[in-house]
Amino acid sequence: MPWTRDQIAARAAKELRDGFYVNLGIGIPTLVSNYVPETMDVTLQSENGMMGVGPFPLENEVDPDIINAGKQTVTEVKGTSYFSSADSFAMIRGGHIDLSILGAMEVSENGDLANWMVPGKMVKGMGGAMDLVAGVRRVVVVMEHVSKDGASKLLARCSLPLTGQRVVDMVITELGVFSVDKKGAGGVTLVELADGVTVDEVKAKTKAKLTIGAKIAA
Amino acid sequence: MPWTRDQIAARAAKELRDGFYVNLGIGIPTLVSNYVPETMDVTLQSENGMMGVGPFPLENEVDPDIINAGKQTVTEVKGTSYFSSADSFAMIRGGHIDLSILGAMEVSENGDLANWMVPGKMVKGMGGAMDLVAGVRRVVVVMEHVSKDGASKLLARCSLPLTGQRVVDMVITELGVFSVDKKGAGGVTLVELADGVTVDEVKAKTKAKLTIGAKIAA
Amino acid sequence: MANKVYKDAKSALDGLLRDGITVLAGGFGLCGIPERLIAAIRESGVKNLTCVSNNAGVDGFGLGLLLETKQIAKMVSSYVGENKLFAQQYLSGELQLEFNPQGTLAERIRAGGAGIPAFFTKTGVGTLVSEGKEIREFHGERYVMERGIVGDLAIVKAWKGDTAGNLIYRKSARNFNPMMATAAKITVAEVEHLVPAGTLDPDHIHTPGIFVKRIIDGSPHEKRIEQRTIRKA
Amino acid sequence: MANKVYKDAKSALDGLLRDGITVLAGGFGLCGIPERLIAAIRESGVKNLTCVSNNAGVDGFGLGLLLETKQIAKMVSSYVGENKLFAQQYLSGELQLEFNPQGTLAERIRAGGAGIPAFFTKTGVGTLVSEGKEIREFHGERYVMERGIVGDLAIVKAWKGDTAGNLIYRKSARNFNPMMATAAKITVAEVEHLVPAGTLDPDHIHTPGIFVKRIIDGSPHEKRIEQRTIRKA
Repeated sequence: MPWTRDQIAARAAKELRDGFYVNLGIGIPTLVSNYVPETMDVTLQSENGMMGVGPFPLENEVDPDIINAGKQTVTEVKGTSYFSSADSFAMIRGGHIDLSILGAMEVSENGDLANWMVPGKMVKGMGGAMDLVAGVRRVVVVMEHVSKDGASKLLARCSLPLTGQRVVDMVITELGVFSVDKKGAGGVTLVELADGVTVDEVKAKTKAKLTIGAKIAA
Repeated sequence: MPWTRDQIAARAAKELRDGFYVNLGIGIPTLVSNYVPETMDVTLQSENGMMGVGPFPLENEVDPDIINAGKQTVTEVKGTSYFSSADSFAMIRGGHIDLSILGAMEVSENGDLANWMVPGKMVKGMGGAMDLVAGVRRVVVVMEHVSKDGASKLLARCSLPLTGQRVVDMVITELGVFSVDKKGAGGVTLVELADGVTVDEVKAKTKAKLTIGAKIAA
Repeated sequence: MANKVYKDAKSALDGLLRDGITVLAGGFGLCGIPERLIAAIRESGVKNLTCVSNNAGVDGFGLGLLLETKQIAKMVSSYVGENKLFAQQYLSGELQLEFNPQGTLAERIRAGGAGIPAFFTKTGVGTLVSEGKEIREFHGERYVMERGIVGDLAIVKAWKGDTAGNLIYRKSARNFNPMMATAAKITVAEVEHLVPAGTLDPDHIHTPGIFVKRIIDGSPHEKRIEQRTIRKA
Repeated sequence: MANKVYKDAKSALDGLLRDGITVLAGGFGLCGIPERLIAAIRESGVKNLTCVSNNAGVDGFGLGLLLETKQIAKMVSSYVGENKLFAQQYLSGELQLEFNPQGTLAERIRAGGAGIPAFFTKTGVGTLVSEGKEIREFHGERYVMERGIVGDLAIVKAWKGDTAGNLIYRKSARNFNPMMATAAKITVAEVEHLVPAGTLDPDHIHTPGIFVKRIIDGSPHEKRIEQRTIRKA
């Protein structure tokens, strides 16, 4: 069985480390916060200008002045701080955020990412995505392996306008986990397979240069 | 009688306007704050990161965390705010300060200013002077008209390394007040004469292209 | 003595609005937006505005109010996904749009206020955003040169303000307001609580009064919530 | 759980000091300097440091302590007028010196921390400061390109800090500390009051904890006054 959205999020949570400062995108990435181990100290950043994002509020805790980058109402944690959006992106651009977990429309074998624009459709804007992929130390993409019409989203080259060039370090889909050689020409490597998924299925659904990791090949 | 240091400061204070934000240099410029009319709202900035600088403290008010750019202990006023030195110079460089009153070693007829370095002597550094003259909307220099060895400090060209090019709008010395054509080639114009000083004395002590203002010539 | 306090948004904008000016507006989504000042701009009927704002409001609130009346000719934003009217006007060619990455937008405004005409950033290199712009290598990496933004008028919203123009923002309503306040020829602020100068702690002030030329008490504010998301107890 | 709190300056610097590193030090004059961390660096005997600091302390205090022991090979500063030892070492060729205009220095550090490798400023155009640097015209005015600064270690001093590394500075002791805290591979902070995370108001925090990897309670601080200037009652 391929992984569910929650299983993908749980797997992405394994990329967290104690003491990490992390920015989570909208969608599956938001679910990752549900899988942070209790003993682990992970601080969530929201690029509008908040460090230390807590869970959604209870009905009686809702505060219109506490929102995340998805404009959702959130809460504070112990140690929360606020800052301007300029200071927030100085933090992001300056390489101070350890990890960003983002969604994607397409990822290429050299780590190019497309997640903001489909030509011909109304463009909503890139928001902070370009800044995040350019500035955060490590970028993990969580996405469905193929689009609704069955096309692979893990490609030799992105067909959509890019969010960033050579920025993705890892891709997690319902089929497994892929490391990306964003500095060289090594392509993507399947490093973990979802339970019940075959290497052949991954190969069939992947249009990027694909290596099967040593542990899986064995 | 040529003006005293206090008279120079009092004359410089006439350049203040209600609502002005002003940065005062060390020396005679500091004295200017003694001549701000009571009815006038002038806010003093200190470039280390303080807006709203008050007078020196009473003995029992001294606080080591409240100092001005001359490292002197000062006090707060109503409406004082503190900010980082980066934010302070963003304010200065961004043209938000209305007026800076500074000392000088030399000023040239096109508004070049030299006030930080004498070749061969130990250099202390420019501190914030270059930022102030480059960024503040209007720069008024207060200085003695001639050096200790009798050489004019108002020159055709500065001989000392510059603090800024074409930055001085007005010069006030013990002999009078001079406007400076910093954008063009008009040189300096004597617009006010100290009591008892003659035009001939000014001419003798000035090595810049000098025009005698209409009111004085008349 | 200089007076910065105005009785309402209309009077605070008096003499500042002209067709075709560039208006910088604080806020992120509907959080921390200058509600009263936006309403007064709508009321004024001024046209052909360029608005620099991270978002464009929603239909019926925020800058969406100025889209309804077609007072905005161009938006400089990072994300406008919440506004249907926007899409219509853009697709019909009535509205120009310049997308900036959110961090580039924030830094361009900060640079404009700080006297920095241009800076280099990695953001957007190799994407549509860097097309036609100078690319330069530093330390073996490629960066794109981006320009500072300066506006004619900035409208910002704060939580507390004093009669000297000092501002304190509340929580994530700070967002774009501090930079916007520095980057226009004149800045007008609306606050929820207007207090006498000297009553705010000098260490708590986010925007020093030098940046704020006019200020109003805009309370009560609607502070509409865009995505009310709650959890069960 | 990650722990940032160290028991003293020596342990907080453990493993961070190597000959030849670049140290960014907060403070303006003797105001807001990291007294304990400077003393511990002296104690460590580390040599050949490049120090980026607006000033160089005075004889016998602040960075003057590291000049006495000749641990500093190069200073990047805007003003060093208060230090006689500095003059001696500089004139004898033992000490290198790079002067930056104060605002350029502040902005270079801010840029370093913000991922901006270079920016343009009017400051210093047409002076010694701009020699050998790129000059470019924007809007009819000339600007000089200045580079961001990144250090190996930043040492900063704050008034209050919490166990998450959040910092609040007090009055004009803020000065260069906030930028320095952002611009090094690792930042160590000393504070006068160390409190549990969650006890500082999130709107009052000047430096978010992400920038501070190690923190100590350095109290009591001497907080020496350089120019004690008073008026009569």
